[in-house]
Amino acid sequence: MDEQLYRTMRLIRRFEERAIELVHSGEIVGGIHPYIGQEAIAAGVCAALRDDDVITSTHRGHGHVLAKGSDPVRMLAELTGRATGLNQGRGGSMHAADFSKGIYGANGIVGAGGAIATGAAWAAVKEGSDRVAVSFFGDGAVNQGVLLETFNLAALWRLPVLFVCENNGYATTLTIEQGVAGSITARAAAFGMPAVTVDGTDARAVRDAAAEAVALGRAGGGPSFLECTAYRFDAHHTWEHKARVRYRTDEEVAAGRSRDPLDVQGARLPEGARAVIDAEIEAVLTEAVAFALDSPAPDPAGALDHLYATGLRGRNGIGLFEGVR
Amino acid sequence: MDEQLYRTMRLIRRFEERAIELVHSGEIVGGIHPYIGQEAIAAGVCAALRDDDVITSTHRGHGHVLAKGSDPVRMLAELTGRATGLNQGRGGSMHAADFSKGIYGANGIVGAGGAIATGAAWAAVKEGSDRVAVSFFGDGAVNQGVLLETFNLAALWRLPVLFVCENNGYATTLTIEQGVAGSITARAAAFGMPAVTVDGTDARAVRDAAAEAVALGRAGGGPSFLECTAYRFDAHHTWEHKARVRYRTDEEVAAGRSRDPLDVQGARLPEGARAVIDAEIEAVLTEAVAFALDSPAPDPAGALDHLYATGLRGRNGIGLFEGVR
Amino acid sequence: MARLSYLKALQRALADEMARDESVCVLGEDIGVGVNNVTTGLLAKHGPQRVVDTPLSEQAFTSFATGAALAGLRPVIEFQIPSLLFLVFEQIANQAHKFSLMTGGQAKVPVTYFVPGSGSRSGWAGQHSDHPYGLFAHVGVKTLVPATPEDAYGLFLTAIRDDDPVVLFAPAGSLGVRADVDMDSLGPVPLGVGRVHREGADVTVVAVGHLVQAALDVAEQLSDQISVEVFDPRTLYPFDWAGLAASVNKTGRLVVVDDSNRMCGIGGEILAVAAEEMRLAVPPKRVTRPDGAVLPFARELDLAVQPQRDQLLTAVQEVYKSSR
Amino acid sequence: MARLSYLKALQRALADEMARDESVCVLGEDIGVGVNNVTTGLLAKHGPQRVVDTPLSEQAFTSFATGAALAGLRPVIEFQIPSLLFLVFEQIANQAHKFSLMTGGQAKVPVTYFVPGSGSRSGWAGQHSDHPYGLFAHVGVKTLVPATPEDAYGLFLTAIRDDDPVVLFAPAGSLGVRADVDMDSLGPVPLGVGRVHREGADVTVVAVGHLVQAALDVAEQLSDQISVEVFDPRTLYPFDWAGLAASVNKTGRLVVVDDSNRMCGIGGEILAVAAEEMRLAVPPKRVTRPDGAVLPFARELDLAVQPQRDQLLTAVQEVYKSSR
Ligand SMILES: Cc1ncc(C[n+]2csc(CCOP(=O)(O)OP(=O)(O)O)c2C)c(N)n1
Ligand SMILES: Cc1ncc(C[n+]2csc(CCOP(=O)(O)OP(=O)(O)O)c2C)c(N)n1
Ligand SMILES: [Mg+2]
Ligand SMILES: [Mg+2]
Repeated sequence: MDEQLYRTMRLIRRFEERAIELVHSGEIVGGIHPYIGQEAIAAGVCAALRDDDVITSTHRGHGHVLAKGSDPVRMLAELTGRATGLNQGRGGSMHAADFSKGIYGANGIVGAGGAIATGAAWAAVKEGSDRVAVSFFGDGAVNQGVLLETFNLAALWRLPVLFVCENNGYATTLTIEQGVAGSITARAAAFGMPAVTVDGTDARAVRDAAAEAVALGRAGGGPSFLECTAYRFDAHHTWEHKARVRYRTDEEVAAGRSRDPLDVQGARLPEGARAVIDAEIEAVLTEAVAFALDSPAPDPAGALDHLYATGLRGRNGIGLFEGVR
Repeated sequence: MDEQLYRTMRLIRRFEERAIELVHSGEIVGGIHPYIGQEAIAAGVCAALRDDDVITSTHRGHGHVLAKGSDPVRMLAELTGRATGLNQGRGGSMHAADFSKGIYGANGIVGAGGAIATGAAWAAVKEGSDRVAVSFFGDGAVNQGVLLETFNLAALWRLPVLFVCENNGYATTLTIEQGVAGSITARAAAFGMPAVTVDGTDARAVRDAAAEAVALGRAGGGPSFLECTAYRFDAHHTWEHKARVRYRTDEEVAAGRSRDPLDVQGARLPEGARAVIDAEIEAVLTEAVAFALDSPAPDPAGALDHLYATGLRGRNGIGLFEGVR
Repeated sequence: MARLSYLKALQRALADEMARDESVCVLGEDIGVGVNNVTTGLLAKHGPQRVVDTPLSEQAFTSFATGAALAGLRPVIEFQIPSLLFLVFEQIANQAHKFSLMTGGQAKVPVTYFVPGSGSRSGWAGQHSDHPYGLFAHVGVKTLVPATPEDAYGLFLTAIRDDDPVVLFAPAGSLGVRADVDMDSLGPVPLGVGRVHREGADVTVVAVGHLVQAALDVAEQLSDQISVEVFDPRTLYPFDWAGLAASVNKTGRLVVVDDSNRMCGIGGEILAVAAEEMRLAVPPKRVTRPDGAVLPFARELDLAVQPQRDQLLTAVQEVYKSSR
Repeated sequence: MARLSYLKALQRALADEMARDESVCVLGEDIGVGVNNVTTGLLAKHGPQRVVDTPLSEQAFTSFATGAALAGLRPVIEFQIPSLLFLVFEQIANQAHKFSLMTGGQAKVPVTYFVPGSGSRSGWAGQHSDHPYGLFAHVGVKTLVPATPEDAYGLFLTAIRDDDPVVLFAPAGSLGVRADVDMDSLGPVPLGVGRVHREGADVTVVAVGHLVQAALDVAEQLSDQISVEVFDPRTLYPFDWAGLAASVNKTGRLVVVDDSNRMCGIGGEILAVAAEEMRLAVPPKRVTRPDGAVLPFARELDLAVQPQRDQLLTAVQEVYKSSR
């Protein structure tokens, strides 16, 4: 289990690093929100999940998608906008989804995933299954009305959903102190659900806390809330690599980076194991990058494919009627 | 003070009863949400306020508007859609407003007034005044995202706003148990503001609690939350008088009505005082009804007057251009 | 033949679909008691797992339905007031509507949003009287505005069975409409297929929702002078452009009557397409709410802001008389 | 004359208004640091009481601004993403917009909502690339889409000084536009007054926002065959119908290019009014996003969904050639 946790974290770390290179080289258009520094959270939580459990993710979603078991190769193809991507190049970084693994998508709107996950949890209960749903979000999302409303629905209807707040201290440039009155866990607790804080740089601690919450949910005990503290090592978004926005001191960043979750978990592995895993991951990513860059771009003729699940086609931009009667 | 509280409550009670008659006689179109049973809340809270303090109200707003000092005569003219009404007949029951008394309006959308009041409180602080703002809302509103978001803003910025939740046990037909996980006060407390529950059928108790919160706000101590419990004696809305919707048992309604806030407060008055006040109020309402019914309807030619504060006029429904260049 | 009211038709459609398909469930405020008379009896029949009385958390329950739909259910949501759709605009237009394309077709979101009593219900004033169907058509959410009991039944059925998000507006002015209906013939009505309620040769009147009845009255009133064809699009998006073209290319004259704001409304879209693609003999007209309309409370004012029959009548006469 | 960029013009307008009028304050996400380069320097100058970094609570801070405006302030709100306006649609369309009428003129709500970077910013995909100006025009909120640095400055000033709610979209495609400007001549630009960027006799092209530059390019490209007049409405609501009529009545031919969804968009409204009220010699055309468009991520797809110059060029040629 310790090795698996480390492997997932290493995969995320290297995936992000390679992705950042591809942003800089122009292969990934629009940039990304790097997850580096928060890997233990996705890895720990998803280690407590089954393939048929559901997650919803955020703008900073790569870690969740990978940890939940999506293919890094097709994920990187998605980020580079290729036809072979998870979403056939339609979603990109902020909307990467993989329904075959219960991944209901990254989401471009902060706080939007909570209600979606809760609805999926409800469907699971109605179906008679013991599947659970997890919604990941940041500390910024706990000020978003729809998420607070959702806490109430989940608690009221005792649904098997786990809310995971990744508190990295910032919502873009806004600090927790500037953004959050009271406390994060108090918000969830106010609705009568168990709410605890764990060290989000310790994958084991996260996994243990998540496993408990998931077990409670599977047993019909209702929702739980997990606040995981961590530090975002890199920029809010890769545009910061070019723009000069200063909202964290160098000292703060250095201190934050000094506790690397990969080292925390790596230290738990037997002698030599870390290097073996690192090499494995390196190979995966080399393949992923090559596959992505070799993959074809989507055909512009199909730009609006899948706009409607029913195949309805509206008029295009110059007014041709297609498909309506 | 006891007499004043009773007077306000009696005014509200009789205003509502006369208004219901006017609904039944067709003079008030669209019906109303009667406030009967909750009078001690509006009376008690507004007794702690000054004329220059601000309130925002709800769909069930008559009590607040009257208690804050609006003229019952012009208020009734508003409900009957007359040109002499507070809003010149443009607002009606659900939008009655009187900015001369700091009444920023009843509101047709549940939970919408909280952020408006909080913004007004902010403006007061920036102005250097010690004015406060009060937002009234029901138990249904504590599940509304925008209001929960507002609790955070008010607490974060320590604004002089008092949130008054009138818990009458129902949001239309939905019971508290069906609607509220956890507790109402816990929601406010989670954001770090003082939150207490008082008996909303006891005007004195409400006034005392409100006075404390208002003093805190004026002194720069930030927002407070007051949950006031009461029972709605009448229908959610007067359409219930015709429709057959059953969601409360006769026993429950009888029990709820057995503690009448007017009797609670009336019992505190010296011998004979109650009858004197009742007679005064009767005269006011006789005048109000007569005034309303004698007042002219607004001129349809001005149907869109005030659509824009700047006087801009768009096109009418048959396409005439007015005022645009 | 039986007498069927529009409201009863909605009720029946929902009841029939719930009985037919286990995956259909309904959420909304006060739907257990059924204050809007559409969900009447469903709680007793199907229980609280399929008929869910929600707290006043429109945003959360709208996206909750999205999540449930992604997981295989077919939720139907009742909204008590048209303006509640403003409150959930992000959840519908930016989430539910976009899932299919953004996921490259991995996901579908079969949710039906319906508003029993859209538009003005006299005396409900500014925040309860909107008719925001044009907003949904603009963003591309399927938008249905049935005008008759049969279409209320048939389009509600179609909406629920559709694999995409669908908004159905039941205008307040339509709820009381009754018709003699052959119950056995009730069934799904396809999207994007309009209906000619009355044939005519001189002027095409496109009427939306409850204004179909107004248009039929006006057509009857003018029948000795002008032969009016009354076209009811039934679904605003997708729109039956071919059906409209057949009518307009015949009459060469077009008037639209639409109870929504003039600017960027469905009336404008219809005129635009006619101007682009159809054989208009004379300039078209529309009768709508004014630009930026907010319905004032007082009855006289409320009525003055809605499209009036006499305005429609005048518009038809003017279009008939005009020439280039 | 000095070189002024569109982004700098926005920055300057806000800075000037804040310096001029104490009651102006600005709220939004990350505006202290100024991630969008519009609020740069304002926090240091005016302090956190006038430059308010907000939590991610768009609904609350939008209505908070309404309350502050009712109490006498003039808040300006920066929205990081166009779709955040969906999230606050109730707060703007149903609250701020309606206060004046519903209170019988007791209240005014002078709030400015602005989006620096609306429309597609390549690679931001489905939820960050909308251009929802038509929605606001439909409900009747004053809607501004400046296309040049001078107009960005002037319309932002006007918006802030206006006593009603105003939405200003600054298209991503315009932010980098630069112009030589006489700084002393900068000043408020009135609402409802369009601008003819290039005179022409054969075809009127109405272009919105960043597409003004595209239209000018196309006009130049076609200049030896077709004389194209480029009309920039600058404000979509109120719209300069008289100005447009002057142009269309001269050319008799109309093409609209508009980066929003086709159905019920501003393009349709313009065509409709032209068909109703102006002397069109031939059927008009519009080049828009498709119906119900969601911008796909991949660059090729994103571009394919936006109106293209070659489409505009073809449309102008076709309209020029066509006859009744
Ligand atoms: C509702 C909403 N508001 C604003 C934004 C713009 N935005 C994107 S990410 C972000 C900060 C989010 O902070 P947090 O939730 O703490 O997540 P983190 O970025 O730290 O992972 C903001 C403001 C958005 N996408 N959605
Ligand atoms: C956001 C919103 N949702 C739903 C409605 C319809 N509605 C009007 S009043 C009401 C119940 C409100 O309950 P509560 O807040 O407890 O106030 P009460 O009616 O008990 O005074 C509902 C559902 C509305 N007006 N606004
Ligand atoms: Mg964060
Ligand atoms: Mg209540």
